[in-house]
Amino acid sequence: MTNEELKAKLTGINSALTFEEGGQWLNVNVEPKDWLPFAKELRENPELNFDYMFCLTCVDWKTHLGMVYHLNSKNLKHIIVVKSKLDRNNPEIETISHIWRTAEFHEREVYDLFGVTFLHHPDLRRLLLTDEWVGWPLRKDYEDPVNMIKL
Amino acid sequence: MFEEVATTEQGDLVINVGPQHPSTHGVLHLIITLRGETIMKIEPHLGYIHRSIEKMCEGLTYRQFVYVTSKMDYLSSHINNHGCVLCVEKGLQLEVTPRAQVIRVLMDELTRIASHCLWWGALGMDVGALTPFFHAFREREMINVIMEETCGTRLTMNYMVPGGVMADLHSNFQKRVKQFIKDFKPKLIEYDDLLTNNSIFIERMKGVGILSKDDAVSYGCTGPTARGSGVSCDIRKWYPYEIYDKLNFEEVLETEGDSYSRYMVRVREFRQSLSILEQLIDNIPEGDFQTKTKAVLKLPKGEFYSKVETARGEFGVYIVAEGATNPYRIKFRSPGFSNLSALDHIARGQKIADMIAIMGSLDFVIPDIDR
Amino acid sequence: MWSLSSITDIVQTWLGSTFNPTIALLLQFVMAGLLVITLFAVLGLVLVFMERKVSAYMQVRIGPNRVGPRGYLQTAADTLKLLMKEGLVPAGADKFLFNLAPYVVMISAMLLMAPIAFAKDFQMWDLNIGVLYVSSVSSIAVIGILMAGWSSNNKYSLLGAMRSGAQIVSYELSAGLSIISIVILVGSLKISDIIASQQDGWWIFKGHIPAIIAFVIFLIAVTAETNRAPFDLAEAESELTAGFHTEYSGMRFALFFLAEYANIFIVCAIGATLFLGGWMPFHIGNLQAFNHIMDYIPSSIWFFGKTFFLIFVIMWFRWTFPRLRIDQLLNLEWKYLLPISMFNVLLVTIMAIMKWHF
Amino acid sequence: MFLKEYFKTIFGTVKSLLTGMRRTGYYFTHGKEIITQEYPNEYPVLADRFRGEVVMIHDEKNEHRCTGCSACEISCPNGTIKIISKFETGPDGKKKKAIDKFVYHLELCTFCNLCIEACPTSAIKMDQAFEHSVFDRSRLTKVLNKPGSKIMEGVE
Repeated sequence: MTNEELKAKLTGINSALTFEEGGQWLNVNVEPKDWLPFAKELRENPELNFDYMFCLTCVDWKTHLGMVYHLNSKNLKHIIVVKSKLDRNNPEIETISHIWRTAEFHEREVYDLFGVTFLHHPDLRRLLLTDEWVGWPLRKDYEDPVNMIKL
Repeated sequence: MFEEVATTEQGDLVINVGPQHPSTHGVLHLIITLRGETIMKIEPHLGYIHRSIEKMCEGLTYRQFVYVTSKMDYLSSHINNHGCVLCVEKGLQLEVTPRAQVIRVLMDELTRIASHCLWWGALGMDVGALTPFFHAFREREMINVIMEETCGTRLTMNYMVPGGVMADLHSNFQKRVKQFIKDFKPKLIEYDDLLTNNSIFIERMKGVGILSKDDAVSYGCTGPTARGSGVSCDIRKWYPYEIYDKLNFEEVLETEGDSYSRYMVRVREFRQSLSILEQLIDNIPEGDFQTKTKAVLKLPKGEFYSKVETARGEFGVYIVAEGATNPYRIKFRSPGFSNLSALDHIARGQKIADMIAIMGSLDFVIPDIDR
Repeated sequence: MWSLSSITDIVQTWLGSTFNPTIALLLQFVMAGLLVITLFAVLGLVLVFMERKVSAYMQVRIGPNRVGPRGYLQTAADTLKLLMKEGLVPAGADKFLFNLAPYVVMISAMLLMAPIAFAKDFQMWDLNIGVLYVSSVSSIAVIGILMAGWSSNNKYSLLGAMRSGAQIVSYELSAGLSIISIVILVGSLKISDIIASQQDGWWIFKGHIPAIIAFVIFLIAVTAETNRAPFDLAEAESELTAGFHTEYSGMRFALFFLAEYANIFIVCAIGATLFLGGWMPFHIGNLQAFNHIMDYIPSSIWFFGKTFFLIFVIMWFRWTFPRLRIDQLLNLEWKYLLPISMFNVLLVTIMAIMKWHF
Repeated sequence: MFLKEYFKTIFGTVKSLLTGMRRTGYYFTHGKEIITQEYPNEYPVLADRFRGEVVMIHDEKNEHRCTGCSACEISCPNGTIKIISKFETGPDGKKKKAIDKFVYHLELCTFCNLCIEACPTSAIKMDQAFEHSVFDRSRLTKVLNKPGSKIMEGVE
């Protein structure tokens, strides 16, 4: 599917979506509260069939946190990037680990390093750091005088 | 059926496998709940070798960060570097000379063979046969010598730079690679004698740790792990980079989804990689090995994603650039991390000895998982 | 001609003429015990060194080559290291059983030395139920292993010990049955009788195919009984770190290690005695000249040569094969080895009754 | 045909196992296949590009080519190189920047070759020495320019 077709199709699902083009792939911005039903539709709609999530990450934009989901369809061979802006002080978004199982670990990693709370995640704990760790290391304002490597 | 009973009951044995355990190949820590010898639940604890490479890369320039990525999946460091330089080149819209492209592909395939060699030996060691390990290292050493001669180091080469490769091929390169291809082919038959056709080994691997096709996709498994389940996911075929679309090789697929088919995928990939080497080694085009680049690289504002096929699967580099000399945010999508998430699912209900065989067949490199 | 039996005779006559009979007997016991201990120490050093060299050559490397000339002193240095090492007892371990276990394993191995004929007329105790004694005493070792595994207060050790229990108990059966097939052919349990019956040819040659099958089964079963790869599930380095002796260190570990090699030696000695004629030289039918030359080789060399050949075969197994899984191991025993060896015993019995063997 | 299958499995197994044993047996009896290098006795042949440590090239007049531009310092991902510069008065009376000390922290170095690539005057190169173990960590911090050395004529 071309980007134009995808855009038409996605707008049909949720009219509140905004799109960014010009990058490598079609970028879709979605409100955090709309994310779960939208994700379900992306996975289950046979014309979209995004069955493979190859990247899930977060970017700290200093004003807000931006979740980035890279989705691919194995048989239809199209890729979209879904983005969602989260409040930096209280980042919360619904988990999608039951839709794409790989998200379970990736969400734990994002929780660990950015502090994004994934609602209804089956096992939201620190993954890489110790359970007692304070702070979210990949945020831009994180300072750790002991372990930080300054160049 | 084991999904439901995955709770700890009275009489269950909870054992720590790792962080120091002979078969976790590093510092992976698994908390395993056993009932008898049957696995009820596996809970990976990561981070023992977590160095926060993503954070480190935010402070490094586009030339420097390439090198750090060789320390992630140290067995396919060339291919990791390749993914990074591809991403930077995408941002700079750099064209790479044909010679550099061929050199990069040659190096990638040599790395893949070296990595699979080590995996083959280590898998043998996991199932209790120690001899294959040394035999595989002998072949790996030949590749290391080739690498050392051209790149200067043996494991973490930093040979790829944005715009090409760091140095031209050594004059011995072609001769040595041809010799290696000649030597390696009969060794593959020995490999078959020692493990592939060994009935104890087949017994250990067949029907163990079955990962279905849908699960493989859902868990984001890539590389030989997913191809063993019949998922076509070779980036070299799907999203060809460099000159892979001009090469004649097949994507190895097995359909069973058990440990043995994952094993067979990798063993058959030896031959595919050898055939790529054979196609290229006599056809290295003349020309520059590096495109001229500015001394200081600055990526324009934007987001760039590149993916390459490492020995373990799909390696993605996601760079968010703000126009500075260093990336604003960088994310490495490592194949091992996603493959590990499937471990709990496929090992449930198996014996503890199977878990070792499954881990061997998934081919983990712990720094790749932890980053 | 110089032989071990003449030395024992000289010693015995000297003791008998110097001391009164009771003290002479006691002194003989002490000397035999000391000899066994020395043999154990020497065997441990030699076999460990042999294992290292065999594995090294199979793995395209040299092996130990630094300590002493060509590395010959490597194992001695290792022993010295183990002796000086602190023997730790883990917290929560059953101290008494933990300390006892290596000795149980070791003593059962030592007891097995008694009926073995090392050379012509060189045997500690030629008891009339020699073979039965061997197969029953060798099962004691599993108690030591279970003790070690349970008392260590370590889950890996426990798993290893439980595996070992299941394994040794089941493989005892087919080992016993393959021994019985030779006993049937000989008609005696006495070791010296068994060796004497092979005067005109070893059982593996004159016992036809059933003897060969019994020999192969015996080799597999004893490999399993001594916890050697591919049946080393009790240790299973890549799964259970070191299985039942995970928590052992220092001298206690060395005892386990030594007992393992002593056990290999003993089972191979039994195998050599039953199937390859013990100290009997190799003879071919009526080739008198050849047989004569063979007779000149001392009987102890024949015995140790055969034993070490079998040990080499067992080492060869270890450095070639992957390890089996516990259920496959039991499958192999109960579905393959046991039915075949039972059928084989039947064949041997028919053969013995019909006098089909040579 | 249960029995036929049964025996087929046995023979297949035994055959495959014997094939494996033939392989290891071959290596056991063929000592010339051994690939061990007895390292301290047999010194390895190193490739000419081998990256052992960074050294500064000095010629016989004890002159080097380093201008102290600190391109290597900037290019290093680990902060391995510290250049301490001073100002020298040249023969024409002009003050000129020159290196006082080229400090190289071998313990931080990852041998990525980026400093050598970055150097505009080819003043440093990778040496082949690889036996770096020392008893005291401070000995890994090295000053690369030899005492009394100065910059070569004509290198800017």
